[in-house]
Parts: sequence; C-alpha cells; structure tokens
Amino acid sequence: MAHAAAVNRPPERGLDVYTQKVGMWVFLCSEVMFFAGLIGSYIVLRFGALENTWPEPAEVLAVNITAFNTFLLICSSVTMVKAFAAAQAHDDQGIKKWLLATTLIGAGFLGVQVYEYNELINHHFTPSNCVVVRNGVEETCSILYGSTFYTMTGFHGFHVLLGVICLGWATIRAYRGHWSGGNSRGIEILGLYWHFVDLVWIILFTIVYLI
Amino acid sequence: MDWSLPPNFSTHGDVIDQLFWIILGLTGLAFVLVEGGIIWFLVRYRGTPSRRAHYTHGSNRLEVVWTVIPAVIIVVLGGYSAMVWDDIKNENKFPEDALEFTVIGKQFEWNVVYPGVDEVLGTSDDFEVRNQFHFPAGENVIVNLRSEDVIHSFFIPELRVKQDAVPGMDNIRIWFDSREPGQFEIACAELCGLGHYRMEASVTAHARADFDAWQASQVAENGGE
Amino acid sequence: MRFDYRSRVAAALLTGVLYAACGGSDGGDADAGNGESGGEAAAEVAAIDPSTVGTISGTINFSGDAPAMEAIDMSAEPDCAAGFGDEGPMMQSVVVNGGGLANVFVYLSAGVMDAPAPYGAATLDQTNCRYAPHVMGVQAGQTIEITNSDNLLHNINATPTENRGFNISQPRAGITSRQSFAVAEVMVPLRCDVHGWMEAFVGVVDHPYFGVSGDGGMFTISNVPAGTYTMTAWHEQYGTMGMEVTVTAGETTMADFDHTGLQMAGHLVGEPLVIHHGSDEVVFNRAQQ
Amino acid sequence: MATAIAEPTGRAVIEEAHPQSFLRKYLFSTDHKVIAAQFLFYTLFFLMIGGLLAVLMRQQIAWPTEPLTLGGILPETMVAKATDGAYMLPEFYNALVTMHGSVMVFLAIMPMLVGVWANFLIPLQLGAHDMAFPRLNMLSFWTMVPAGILTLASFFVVGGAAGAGWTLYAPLSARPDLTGVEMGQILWLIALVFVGLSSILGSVNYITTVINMRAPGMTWFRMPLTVWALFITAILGLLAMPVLSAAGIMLIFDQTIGTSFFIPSNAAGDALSGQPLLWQHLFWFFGHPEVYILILPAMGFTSEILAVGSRKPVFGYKAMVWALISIAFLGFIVWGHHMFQSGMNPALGLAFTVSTLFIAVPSAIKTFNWMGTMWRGNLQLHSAMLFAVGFVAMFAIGGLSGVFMASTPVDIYIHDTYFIVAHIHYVLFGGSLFALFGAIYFWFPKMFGRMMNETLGKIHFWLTLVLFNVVFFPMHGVGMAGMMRRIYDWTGYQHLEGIGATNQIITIAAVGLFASGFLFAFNFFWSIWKGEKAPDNPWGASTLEWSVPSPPKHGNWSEIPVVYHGPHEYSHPDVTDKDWLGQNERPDVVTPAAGSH
Repeated sequence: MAHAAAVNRPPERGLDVYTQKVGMWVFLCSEVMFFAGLIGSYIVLRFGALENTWPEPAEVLAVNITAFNTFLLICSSVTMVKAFAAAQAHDDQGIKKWLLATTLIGAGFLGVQVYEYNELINHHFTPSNCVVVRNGVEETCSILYGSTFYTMTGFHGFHVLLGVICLGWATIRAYRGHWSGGNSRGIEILGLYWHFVDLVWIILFTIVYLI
Repeated sequence: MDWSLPPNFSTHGDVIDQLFWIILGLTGLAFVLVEGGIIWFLVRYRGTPSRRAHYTHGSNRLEVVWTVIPAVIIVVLGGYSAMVWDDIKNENKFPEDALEFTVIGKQFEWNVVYPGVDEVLGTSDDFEVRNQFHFPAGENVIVNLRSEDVIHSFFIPELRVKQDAVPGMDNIRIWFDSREPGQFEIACAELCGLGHYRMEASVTAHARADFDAWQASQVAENGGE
Repeated sequence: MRFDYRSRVAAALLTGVLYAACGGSDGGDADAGNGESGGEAAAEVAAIDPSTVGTISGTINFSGDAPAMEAIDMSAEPDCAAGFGDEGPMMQSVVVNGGGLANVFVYLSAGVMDAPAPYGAATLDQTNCRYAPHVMGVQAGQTIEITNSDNLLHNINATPTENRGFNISQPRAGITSRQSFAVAEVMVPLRCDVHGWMEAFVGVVDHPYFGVSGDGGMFTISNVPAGTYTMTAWHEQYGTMGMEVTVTAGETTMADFDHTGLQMAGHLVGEPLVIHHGSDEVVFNRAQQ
Repeated sequence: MATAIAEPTGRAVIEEAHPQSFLRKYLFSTDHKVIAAQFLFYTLFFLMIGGLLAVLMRQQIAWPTEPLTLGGILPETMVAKATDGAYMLPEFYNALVTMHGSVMVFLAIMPMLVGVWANFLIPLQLGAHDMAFPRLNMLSFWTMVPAGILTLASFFVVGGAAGAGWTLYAPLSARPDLTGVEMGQILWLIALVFVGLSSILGSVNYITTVINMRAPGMTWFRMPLTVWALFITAILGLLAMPVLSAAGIMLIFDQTIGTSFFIPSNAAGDALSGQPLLWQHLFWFFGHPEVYILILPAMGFTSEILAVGSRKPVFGYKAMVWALISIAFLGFIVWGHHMFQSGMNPALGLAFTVSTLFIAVPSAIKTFNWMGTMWRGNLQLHSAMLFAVGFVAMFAIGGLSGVFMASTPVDIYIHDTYFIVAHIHYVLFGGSLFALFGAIYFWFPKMFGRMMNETLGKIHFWLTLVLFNVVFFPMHGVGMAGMMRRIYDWTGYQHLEGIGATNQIITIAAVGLFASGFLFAFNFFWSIWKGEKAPDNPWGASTLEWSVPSPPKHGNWSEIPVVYHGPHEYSHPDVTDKDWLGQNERPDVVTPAAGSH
C-alpha cells in the first residue's frame, strides 16, 4: 500500500476485541430479550392475578434445596473464572481441573433441578395444575404459577444443559491439550455464556423463589 | 362505487369525521407535493450524456426545515387527536344520564342484556335478546362489552364506534349515541373464527316511545320473569 | 330474569323445564328412523341368521308434568323461522308426546361380546336452523354425513372428550361433510356457534345395538344376538337409567323405561350436567379443552 | 498489507484454493454469496406462494357467493363441493388470510431483505472476505428450510393451516376448538420459532461483521447506507425476534401442554385466567420493530440506487443515518398503536399516539432527502432506478395513510378495516417489495455475473406500478366504506352494499399483478443462464462491491481494499474522466469528511 500515507485518517477495522467475543456479546443481547420476554410475562401475569390465587413461593416450592442449587451455580462461575485464569497463565493442569469442576457442578445443578421437578410433579404442581395446602386443606391456585415457573426455569435449565454440553466438550479438548499455550479465547467465550446463565438464574431465583 | 364514509348518526362521529377530513387535506397536500415533485424531477432531470449532475452532499438548513415543519404539524395534530380521544374514551367523562346495556360477544352472536323498564342493569327485570340491539335515539348509551370465548370487536360503522371485547376482561365500557332513529348493524371487526363474517346483529335506534313499546313487547313475550 | 351467561349451554339445556307451554309438537319429526340406521345397516352387510338374534323394543314412558319448551328466537334468521308454524320453533330438550319421551338414546352398555364392523353412513341434517335428528347414534368408526339444507352458514363444532373433535363450517345449502368418531363415547355434543340454540348429541358405541326413541317414546333395537345385557337409556336432561335385558332368539323383548321427570333434581341452572353411565362420568359444559 | 489480514479471512482464502464438492459449494456452502443466492431462490419461491394465496383470497372477496374457479382441484378441507361447483370454505379463507400474511412477512419479504441482501452486501460493501461466522451463516439458512417445509405441510394436515390471523391473537390462536385448527396452528408456531432462530443467528453475524470486519478506512460514516440500514435492521431483529420466540413458545404450550398464558377462563372471577392482551403486547413489542425490519433495508437499497441512478451523492447522508437510528429507536416504543381499540387503558393510547406520530418525522426526512438526491441529478432511468423511484412514490402514500391510524379518534373508525390493509400494502409491497425488485435488478449482475433484460425489466416495472395502484388504492375507499378485514363474505352488511364493483376491479388487477410476477421470474431465470455477460461495474457505482469481478470469487478480495472516501461519490468536480469515484481509489481527491455537508 504505497499511498496509504495519503489517507487522511487512520484505518479503522472495528473494536479492539476479537470477533468471536463480539459475537458472543451480541448473542447474549438477544438472550437477554428472550428471558425479558418470559420474565416480563411472568410479572404481568402475577400482578394481574386475582388476590390469593397466586401462592407464596414457599407454599409450593422447596426454597432451601434451590438455594443450595443457586450456591452451586455461583460456585461454578468461580471455577469457570479459575479455568480462564489457568488458560491465560498457561497452566494446563489448572485448565483441566477447573473445567472439569465447572462441568460437574453444572451437571449437579441440572440433577438437582430434575429432582426438584420430579418432587413438584409428585405433589401435583405441574404446568397445568396448582395445589397448595393451607391449614391442612388442599386448595387450588392459579395454574399460571406452574405455567410460568416451568417455562422460565425450564428454559434456563435448557441453557444450562447446552452450557454443560459445551463445557464437557471443552474439558475433553483440555485433556487433548487444545487450550495449552495461552489459547484462552474459547474458554473466555464459553465463560461469558456461563456467567450469563448464572446471572439469569440469580434473577429467576430472586423473583420466582424469594419474592 | 361507494368510496366514502357512511352517513354519520352519532355526536362524536362528527369530530372523528372532521379529523379524518383534516388529515386527508394535510396528507393530500403532502401527497401532491411529493408525487408532483418526483414527476417533475423525473422530467426535468432526465439523464443526458452531455450533462453532469450537481455535486452536493446536502443542506443542513433544508434538513432543519423539513424536520421542523412536519414535527410542528404532528404536534398540533397529535394534541388535537389526544383531546378528542380523551373526550370519547375517558370513562370519567362519560355522560351520567346514559342508559346502560351489556353486550356479550360469543362465537358468532351478539347477545344484548337490556336493563328493563327500571333502566338499571343487574336487576330482576333485565332481559336478554340475541342479535338485536335496540336503544332510544337522542339519548346517551353506554355499552358494557364482554366476550365469552375469543376477542370480538364491536363495530357500528354509522355510529363511528369500535371497541374490542376481550374474554377475561369484564366490562370494557364504551359510550355513544345516535342523534336520530335509524337501522344499523353491529359487525365484528376482529377475526374471531370461521363464522367471523356472519357475526352481525341488527341495531335499531328508536324514537323513545317506540323503544318503550318494543321493550314492553319483549317483556310480555318473555312471560314477565 | 337474568342469565348467568357464563354457562349458557347448561342454562339452555335446563331452562326448558322452568316454563310451561305445550311440548313435543315439533319434536320428533325426523328422529325416529335415523337413530336405528346403524342397526339396520349392519343387518344388511352380514347375513344374520334369524335363529340367533332377537329384538328389543320398548317405550320411554314419561309420567309427571312435561315441562314446556322454550321458544327459540329465530328472528335474526327469517328464512329458518319461516319453516315453522304459528307457534314458532321450540327447544327440543324435552319432547313428550302421548306420555312417551322422545330423543332418548338407548344402547347396550354391557354384555355385547363382539360386533359387526360398521356399515353405511349415518346422516345428520341441518334444516331450518335445527339439527335433524336432535339425538342420534353411530357405531365407532362409522361415517356421519352432515348436510346443510339451509342456504346460510352453519358450523358444526363437536366437542368430545374421548374422541378427536372437529369444528367445520358449511357456508351454504347442499354441502355435505363426512366425519367419524373412532372410539365409543356417550354422548358427543355438537353445536352450531352461529345459532346458539342449535345442539345435537351423537351417541358413539362399539356395536350397532342402539336406538333412539321417536315421537311417542318408542324405540327398537333389532338383530341383537341372544344373551343377557345391560341396557342404558340416556337423556340430555334426565341423565341415564340402566336395566338388565335378556334377548331370546327370534323373539322381541319388551323393555320399558319410566322417567318421572324427577331425576333432574340437583341440576340447577349454572351447574354442568353430570351424566353417569357405568362407572364413567361425563360432564357437559363448555370446558376449555 | 496482505499479511495484515485478520485470521478469519485467511481461511476463506485457503478454502478457495481447494476444489469443492457440489455439496460444499452449492448446498452446504459457507460462502456468503452462495448463501445469499440460496436465500434468494427460497424467498422468491415463497413470494410466489404468498401471491398465490392472495389471488385465491381475492377471488372469494370479489365473488363471495360464487363457486371458485378451478376450486374442484382443491381438497375437501379447503372447498365444499356442491352441485354447481366448489365453494371456498370459511376456514380455508381464514387460513389464506393467515398464511398469506405469515408467508409474506416471515418467509418472503423479511428473509429476502435480510437473508439475501445483508448476506450478499455486508461483506462486499465493507471490504471483508466473508461474514464473521460463515458456518453460523450456513446454519441460519438451513434453519429457515424446516420453517418453509412445516408451513407448506400445514396446509395438508387435518384441520388445515393456521387460521387465527398472522397476528395470532389469543385465545383464538390458543384453543383448537375455537377454530377447528389443531396441528396447522402448532406447525406454524414451530415454523415461527425456526424463523426466529434463523433471524437471530443471522443478526449476530451481521452485527459482528459490521462492528469488526470493516476494511481499513471504512469508518462508520463511510459505510454505504445499505449497510447502515441492514445493520440497524439486524439490531432490531436481534432484540425483537427473541421476544416473539418466547411468546410463540408460550402459545405452543397453551396449545399442547395445558398452560393458560393467554387463555382466560370462561367464568368471571376465575382464578385461573390468563391474559389475552399479554399476547398482543408481546406480539406487537416484536411486531412493530418487525415493521421496520421490513422497511429499513428497503430504504437503504433505495438510497443507494437513487444515488447511483441520479449520479449524485446521497442528499443529507448523515441525516439519513440518524433518521434510520431514530426510526429504529422509536420502533420499540410505539407498539401500543396497534392496540388502540383492544381494551387497553385509553390513557396509554395517548402516550402511544404521540410516539407514533413522531415516527412521521424521520420518515419525512428520508422522503425529502430522496427527493433531494434526485434534485438536479442526471437521472439514469434503468429498471433498478425506476423501482427505487417507485419506492419513494409508493412509500410516501403508505407513510401518509399511516397518519390516519396514528390519530386515535380516526383509528376508532378505520381500525381493522381495509384502510389498514391498503396502508400495510403500500408500505410492504409499494415499499419493501418495490425496493427489493430494484435491488435485484441492481445487484443481479454482481450476484450472477450477467445482466437482466432491461426491456422486460421496464415492462415489469410499469405493469407492477399500475396494477399495484389499481389493486391497493381503491382499498382505501373500501376501508372508508367500512369493510372489515378478514371477512369471507361481505354481502350481508347494509353499509357494504356499494363496494362490489370495486372489489371485482381489485381482484382482476390482483390477478394481473400476480401474473406480472412471472414476467419477472422469466427475466430472472432466463438472465441467469442467457443474460448478457456483466462487466465489473455496469452502473458506474462507487461502493466496494463494484471493484471486484462479477461475480466475485470465493473470498471476495485477494487483498483487502483500503477506503478513502464516503460511499456515494458521484459527479465530483475533481474527477473528470468519469462521473463516479470508487471508495477505494484516488486518495488524492478530497471528499467531504465522513459524509458531512
């Protein structure tokens, strides 16, 4: 480029961020809107429900188990950060260890969620049925509670499942040495996704289980 | 060919029609300007190999002009529309002397609950008639709209009234009148299923005496329950 | 009076008993023959040895005061209203004539070992904005030919609980649609949403041994293999009644049902009509699904 | 310079060196140009299907009480066979109404605007070797394929295709017993989720490419307006489509697993009630940005073609960009104007009126700037230019008729009448489709390496322009007379007695309009094989795609170009040998910095 010097402004080629990372951020914007749609519907339906038809979360859900599950998922975010740090630090053993830990904790979260679903369905809390026991008497409650609960947590669980599959694949690659030598981009992008899923869960846990 | 608004019978229909013609005038003017300009440019600046186009990247002054002028027109139009809308739809401004009816849409019928001779809904002399809406002309009418199954839309073209009836939302209230007696129809304006096109009911605006007589005959027919 | 419009169907079914007027004059016009067509058709297809089959015949007796039917307001459909006399069209839910109750679906509810395959088609007509017949029976899998004789829109909305439902329309006269129900279900309600009063009931059973009482309450079930059965009668207002019948080859078993009209107690306006047959319970209302 | 190329592009160059199998080259290609061509064939097919549905529908509207011509060949789920012929069934009419809208919006116009042209133009106009994520790009096309298959299949399942309108208003769309449609509705919703997925994958790709893969010197304000429009559109798609997907999935659940998000219960005061209006809010939160997804790229193409055809820079480039951005932003806060008569709180109507009317301002800016671009130009009236001018003329009508609906009191009367039908078709057909035809005539040489026939193109334009107006202008009148949308037979209404002749004229013209599409199709396919060989830059255009051979080879550039000028430099006084200046040539010529005035 001989006449490049004649250009009166410096060449612009975009952000100082590599393309895959930009792509993941853009994709996560889309995911935000997806969950915003679901959560927004939940809020509208919950506040639009007639009085006393929407049960208190503790009346139906086992909040303690889920609180433990939330703790698990937060831990997995920490291990994910550790894995990325290890990749940046060329620590091959660390990558394997922390990726494996993240995968297992993610799978553990899913396991607890499946257990929770199973228990709830056994107690006749389904997407189309809602029963609460008040003063020893079974009362029906708004089925929208179940509808929204299963849709939101189900889609979150689906995202966790996708994450766990990718993590598992990344772990296998770690054992094959794919991430060695500072090749940390894949782990960083996966980490972005994983933290996003974690963040969504914290919001869901707050509005579905606590409030 | 009938390309015009149907004759208007209602009070607020006058304002709606007036707004319609105002907007038609404004947009008609813009239409002539734009389309005329395009045609003129097409003729005037038709390409010839001998000519070169005028080199310009635009004019900030013109940009401001054609941003501000439409914006001002829009603000005025929006303000006026909002006032009229508020007069028609704001429940707090509904006339207090209005006669109330309940109209229930269901696939594919309009069932009208009449207040009866005491002119109060929810009392024992209420009665219901399928697909016939009678009311006294020259008096204010409030309709409580309901739907049993899907969304219907209550539309009487000559009275310039249209409102969706939504299942699960009790009593969407609308207000209108017919200044003169007339024979109209309720059409359903929202796709409601395979009989949508046939969801029509007759509407009769009676002189008060005729309405009373009609009501009396209905009460007699239903055996004074 | 003021309706609870949310349960209009139940109301429409039951309001008939609240009024007094002459009943049954226009009730069973086209009913009697059609209900038995399934049985007759079956007789045609398989050569039946008359020495092995018998006939059940009887009457649905109705004692007590026959409730008067409510008039149907057909003023919005003048073409249909013109098809009726001075009295105008009446509801058909309770039709009593000469002490007999029409539109009762009678079928063998237990004891049938095996049955011939369905043969031929049952017909259902829409004429003067009413279904003819009002109550009919078909064998599971048998074709129902639904015809529109009115030159206006009818839709036929079938809302079964066991079978696959359908909701089709017939916008003008001369159109015939073919439908069927795959499994036994007593009864499948059909309605026309354009004309809220139009309702019909189809009893779907696994065999051709059923009948519908005609004007005067008479019913006949023919070509029934000899044996002992439970026979059940169903009526849209009065629910069901069962009895044991024994059919002897070559003979006609007479079996009557007696309705006092009291069974409707407990069915109040606004409540769904619950009908028991055997251990099953069929609830007729406009459930969502 | 070549060594400085970033790594995703390196692979594209390598791939080029290897001979590819037919499958890899044409079917599962990752080349953005091949994917664009795939989208083009796909969307032209569905454009034809959508048109066919419209013609069938129009026949019923014009002669509501007559049997259907050739109706006998349709199955009994669509027509009723009586002795004097086959009559269309109302449920099939509802399916036509629904699927015409759905197919045109989701399977024809939107993927044609974005799938075809964002794919084809973004890398070429920005000077990139390919998209940021070529394999994701391929996936984006292949997720559209099941959507199309499911849509076509839905016509032949029991109960027929979806019949609750393209807006899918619940609870009509949520309860099979209310429509008689079971599988058809679910299939269409699943197709919609696929469309959403495809659109989101595409958007991620386009946005990332625009952000990160611009050639050196291609600053934000040197991007062609087409790329700007496609970029803003991709953002709209990225943020709006997932909301529709979420709502669509909830609707599928209502249909299948017994939830009741949008189904109110029958009895008053029942605790189980879902909210029908929630569907409308979700749908239109998506739906209004969708309207701009359907028009913004068309605006981009028009700006580009008008500049080339007028031999002038785009008048007010920056104003055009800001108008695009403000339309997109306003697009997210005006959804309620579709719901003025829906039972929504009337006070909300006030807020939505104001925001809606304000969209008229950037639309007016754009229209005046297009006229400004033509002003004192040297107009070359080739087919592409004719369609671009046609776009401005027709979009103006569509925009002006929108003012009627934005005024809430007038909307009381014209809501859900044919006035609205006229309005959306002036925007979607007179607008988007005119611009799309223009874009096809304009970029066809670059895509296929051959020219389209100009004479046929001009005949196609005049036929389309005249017939389009004969079809849709009278709909304003029919709407003023009060004809409701989506009615199978209007003859029963006293206020509609006078519209028979108008409806028949509309239908006859609509058949002609549909037929004129085949003239275009003939020209299109004939030109692919037999058209005149195209030079690299047949129109004398200045953007980067015209500096490479027609068609460009895999990888587009052996060496990434460097950009020195704004995108639309025509008739520059310092350039005397020709009347255009390529973005990547003659750094010595001074052009206005970043398209300022």
